[in-house]
Amino acid sequence: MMNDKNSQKIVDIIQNYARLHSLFVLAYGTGCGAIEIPPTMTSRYDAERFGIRGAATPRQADVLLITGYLTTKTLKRVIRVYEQMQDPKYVIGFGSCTINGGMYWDSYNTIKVLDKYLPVDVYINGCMPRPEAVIAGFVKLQSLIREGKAEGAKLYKDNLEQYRENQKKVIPNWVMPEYNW
Amino acid sequence: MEEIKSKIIERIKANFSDAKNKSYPGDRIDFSVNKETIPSILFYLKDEMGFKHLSHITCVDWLEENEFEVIFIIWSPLEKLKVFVRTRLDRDNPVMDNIDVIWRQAHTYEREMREMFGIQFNGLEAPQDFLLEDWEGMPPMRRDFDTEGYAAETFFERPGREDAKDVREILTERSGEIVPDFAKKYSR
Amino acid sequence: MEPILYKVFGAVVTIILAFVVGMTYMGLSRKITARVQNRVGPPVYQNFLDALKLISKKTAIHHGIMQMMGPAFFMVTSIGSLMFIPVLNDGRFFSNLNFEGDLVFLLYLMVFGPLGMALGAGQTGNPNSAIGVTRGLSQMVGFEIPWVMALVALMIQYDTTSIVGLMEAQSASGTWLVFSSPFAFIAAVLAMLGMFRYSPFDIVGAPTELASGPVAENGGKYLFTMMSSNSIFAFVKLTLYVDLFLGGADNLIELLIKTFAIYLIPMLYGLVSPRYRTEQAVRYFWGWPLFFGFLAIMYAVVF
Amino acid sequence: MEMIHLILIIFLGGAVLTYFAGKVNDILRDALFILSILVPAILFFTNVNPESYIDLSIAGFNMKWGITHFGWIFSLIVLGLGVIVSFYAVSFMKGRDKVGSFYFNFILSIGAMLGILLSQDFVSFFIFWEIMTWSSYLMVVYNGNQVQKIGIKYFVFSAVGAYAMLMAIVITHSITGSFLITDLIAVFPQLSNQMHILIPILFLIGFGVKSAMMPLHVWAPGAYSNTPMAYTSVFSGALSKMGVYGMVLIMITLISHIPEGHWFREVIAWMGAFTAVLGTLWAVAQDDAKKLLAYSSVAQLGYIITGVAIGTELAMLSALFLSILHALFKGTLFMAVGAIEKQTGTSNFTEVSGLIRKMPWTFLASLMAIIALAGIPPLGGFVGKWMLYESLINSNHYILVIMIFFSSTAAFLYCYKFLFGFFLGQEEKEWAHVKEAPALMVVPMIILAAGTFILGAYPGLILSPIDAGMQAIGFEATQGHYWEMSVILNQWGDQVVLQPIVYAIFAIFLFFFLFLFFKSRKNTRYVTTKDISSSGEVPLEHENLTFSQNFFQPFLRAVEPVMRRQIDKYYNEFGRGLEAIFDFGRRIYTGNGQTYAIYVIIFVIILLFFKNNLFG
Repeated sequence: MMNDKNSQKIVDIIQNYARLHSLFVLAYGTGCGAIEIPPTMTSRYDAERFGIRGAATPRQADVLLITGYLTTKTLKRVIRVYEQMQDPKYVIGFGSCTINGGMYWDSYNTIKVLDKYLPVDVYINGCMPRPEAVIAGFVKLQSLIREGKAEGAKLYKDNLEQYRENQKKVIPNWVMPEYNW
Repeated sequence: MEEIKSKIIERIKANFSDAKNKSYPGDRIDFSVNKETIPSILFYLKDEMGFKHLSHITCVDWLEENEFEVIFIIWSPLEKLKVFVRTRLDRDNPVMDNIDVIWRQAHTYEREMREMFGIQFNGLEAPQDFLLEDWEGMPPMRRDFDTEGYAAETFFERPGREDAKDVREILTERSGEIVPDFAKKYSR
Repeated sequence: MEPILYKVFGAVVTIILAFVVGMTYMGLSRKITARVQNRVGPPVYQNFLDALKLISKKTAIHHGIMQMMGPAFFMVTSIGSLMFIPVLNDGRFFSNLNFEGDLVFLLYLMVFGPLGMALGAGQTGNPNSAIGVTRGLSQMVGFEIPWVMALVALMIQYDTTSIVGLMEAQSASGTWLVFSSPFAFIAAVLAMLGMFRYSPFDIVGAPTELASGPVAENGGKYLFTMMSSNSIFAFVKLTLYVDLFLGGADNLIELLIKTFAIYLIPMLYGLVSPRYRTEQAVRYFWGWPLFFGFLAIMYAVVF
Repeated sequence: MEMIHLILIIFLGGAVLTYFAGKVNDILRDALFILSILVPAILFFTNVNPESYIDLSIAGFNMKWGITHFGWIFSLIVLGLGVIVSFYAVSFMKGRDKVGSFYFNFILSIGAMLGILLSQDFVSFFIFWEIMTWSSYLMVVYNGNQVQKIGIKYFVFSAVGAYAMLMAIVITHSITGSFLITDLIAVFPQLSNQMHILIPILFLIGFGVKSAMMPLHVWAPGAYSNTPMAYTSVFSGALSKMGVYGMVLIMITLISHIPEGHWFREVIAWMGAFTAVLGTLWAVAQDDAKKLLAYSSVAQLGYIITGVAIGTELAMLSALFLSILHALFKGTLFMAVGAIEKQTGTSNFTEVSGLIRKMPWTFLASLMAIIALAGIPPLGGFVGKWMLYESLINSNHYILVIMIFFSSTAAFLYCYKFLFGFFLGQEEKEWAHVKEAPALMVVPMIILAAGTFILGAYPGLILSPIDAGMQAIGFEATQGHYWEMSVILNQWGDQVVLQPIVYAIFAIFLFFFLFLFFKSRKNTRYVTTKDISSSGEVPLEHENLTFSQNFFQPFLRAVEPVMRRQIDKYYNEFGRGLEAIFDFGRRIYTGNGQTYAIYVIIFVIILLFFKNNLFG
């Protein structure tokens, strides 16, 4: 009965509804983007009306929000944080730096394309994106969840070896617990 | 102020024979010394002449002369004067004395210079990694380090910005300034 | 057999009621906070969505058996104390175990939850959790004292230690205890500020300093259990205040109105307050609340 | 031969035999040790009837031995705890030095405690009391470290107590001409007013030292933490209860004509409450488990003293119930510390952490004991605490209620510190090799912990002998008024029905535990405590993330004004003052003949002066 396909579908719809209206965000405040989060959350733009809420630790979070350029040193921590999050989990890349390197395109220590290292569900472009853009990004993520297309975590799990290869290329000293869920 | 400045210069010249002075207007005094003299002149300035405060240590890469120039900037809160003490190191073998016994905060600057320029300080006790993590190869702040090439080689590039122009090129075009050849090669 | 089934059924209904009311109040508090800050705020049912999401989230890790026992202990406290508190006045409905325990028992049962949760937090090994726990326990020592003084004042004034007895005393005299022993009410309300852990007493979870403290390592089902037991516990505390000071409630509507009125006190106080340091919080409770506690006891002895 | 003689002879002979058997064979010694406690215990509980006495006369002293119903309660503690701990001690002492003398003193102090309970006259009472003191003193200095500081402190306080008691006994004899306790009780009401105060106070000093009452408690933390843990269980669990036993005899039988609420009782009750509060605060500040438990023992004895001093039926019930409970859980905790110390080599919270997965059974026993200590339902400690509060409220001691409640709430802090410090927190590589203690050590702990659990659901099991004992010293029957098999009531008739509570609590706990355990259990795996969310960092093996330094610093900062004053300091000042006086006295003897000549002359002059003045 529980494994019935139709009932599973209904369960999925309900679960997705809950998930998309309750996004706990872990804002990994790298770069200049961290300053855009407070206005997004507070009175003027009020992201809480979409059920978006800050989470303090990766264990509780659903969305990893990467707010700017990532140096190789920070990338290691971000990967660790992402792997500590529990399924289902989503990643939002925030600002040009995460998309193509932005103004740091020729720096010796910042990565340029985030989705080679982590499965990004939604990119928000701009340098910096305004809070409106951030909220638009969240709404886009919500519609992806509703359609069941936000499957970054699954992508990561399936292509783990490839991701690992990319990650290890920029992080020579790789000391991290196994990722096996 | 000028009398005090000249007095200081005289005292330093009398005590340190290798100290060469270059005059600047304002509250700035400038000495160039040999690298062996650095600890003693700094000690002397701190203890005898009241330059209590180490403002900054910085390094300039004179690639063409194959030398590093390390500059110590110290400040006297009493006389309201600052002293630049410069020294030159051989670029192939950049070694000098550690001065963090004189000012503890020198430690941080020295670690940074060790990591970014590869200057070795004798007796500097600190973990190898400071700002970079697991860096191998040429220190990145040296001018002969090819940043763009390194980035292109190490990191992925998203297609679509090949036609983007370097901002510096546009700026030089606009201002009509002639860029020297070495700058074209290294200053990217 | 049938009375037991009947009792279990009544208990389940009470638990569901407490869960729903507690969750709604939490949602309302978020909404009111938002309106005070000139925001739209989340919908009132937001906490139900959060709970549903948390329970549907995968929990891939545990740090040991105590991490599971901690939330279970907390749930024992919430539901256990719910069983001993008369929800409605005449006791026809929801009289679960009301006559089996008294106030002193309830006091002890209510401190069990924080301790159990602290043990669960300790097992995770996160230093932030342990720091949060030490703060929480210290704060608990602070606010328990005026709270106990208020209760002792009530007990000696009416010569009973049972909640039902105090409610009967109110209905017999026809006046609420908030009027007949006002100092006890003041002391108890001041203690309640700490009990609800809103600002300025939110030093346990302090997300900016401690990464949410004791719950730092708990996501998914653990967080769900803690969240729901927290909301049940909120209902328990509110109902206890209503029973003790506001004469209980004859029907559910009255109960909701009274509990919400009480709930507004710590919430509105918290809205305009920054956060205390731990020793400031502890000393806060040993200042005016203690004074009112003494007044209450003196008042009870004299009258 | 009378059974009581036999029992005491077995204790004495067993002690000597065990000591010498150690020279022959270790296993023989261990077996003899257990037997010489187990056999008398069995004989005692099967063959000795309460309220049957034997008289004997030695060297002109009339003595009377036998057990009262009241003493029988304490014999439960002494022999029950003694037997269980003796099994533990065998395993604990394996591979240590001076095992023979440890066994000798252990048996002797158990025997002496039983002797105290058996003796119905002051001579044998005092002799057994001294044997107990001496054997425990030898245990305190057993380790050989800090003998100067701790051993002497214990010795001095015990001596002061003993002299006070001896003085009281001599006064009694000079008045009544008899050493029998019953004679004193019979004569007491006719004594003068001074004697009414003097005799109880002298006795109280004697008993207060052993039960670590407030100004006399200074010896306890050091002594408790310096003895081998196997003995400390008995030391804190049973030996300190001898003080309570004596105190009850004094408070109840001697001064039973002093009504409840008399200032004498009030003073004792307040002292008990202060003991509880300060002991708890000091326990919170400790970083060493032994010290923590020692201060906690002081605090717990404070509750008991308060209960005894209040002296209503409910208060007495609670004090005696707490005595038994304290023996159970504090015995368990000291044994657990002993096990941890044996396995890891230290008992300091700042060093050990994360033992829960290595020593799960020790953890379980400690958890149950801690819950009982904290007085949380449904375990036994709650029953005692509840009765204490109710008795205090019913007898109008409102400030005492607040103090006791403060102390027992603050007790949560050290309870948590104990569990967290040893068992929870980060699992460090340093302690990866630690194994669970041997079964012989774990099983006694579990048995005692289970005892607290059973008494939580069915306190009537132990309340009925307590009731019998209380009736023997002149209380009304309390069954039905204050307790049933699993119900406890207060004076106003408010009740706590324990059985359904226990069931309900367990049902809820099991339900949610199983829910958390089984939900997506297949996908859930264990991760080490290094796998935590620490801002994305991966802690390395050697990086110690445990939080154990300054554990309750904010709280201690809040209560700092109280903590600043230490009673220790006053005693030290007193000692220093005495030393100064003696030092001055020493200076009189200069060693110079001329000075002595001057002394003689001065003395003669003074004599002349006096003679002229007085007789002139």
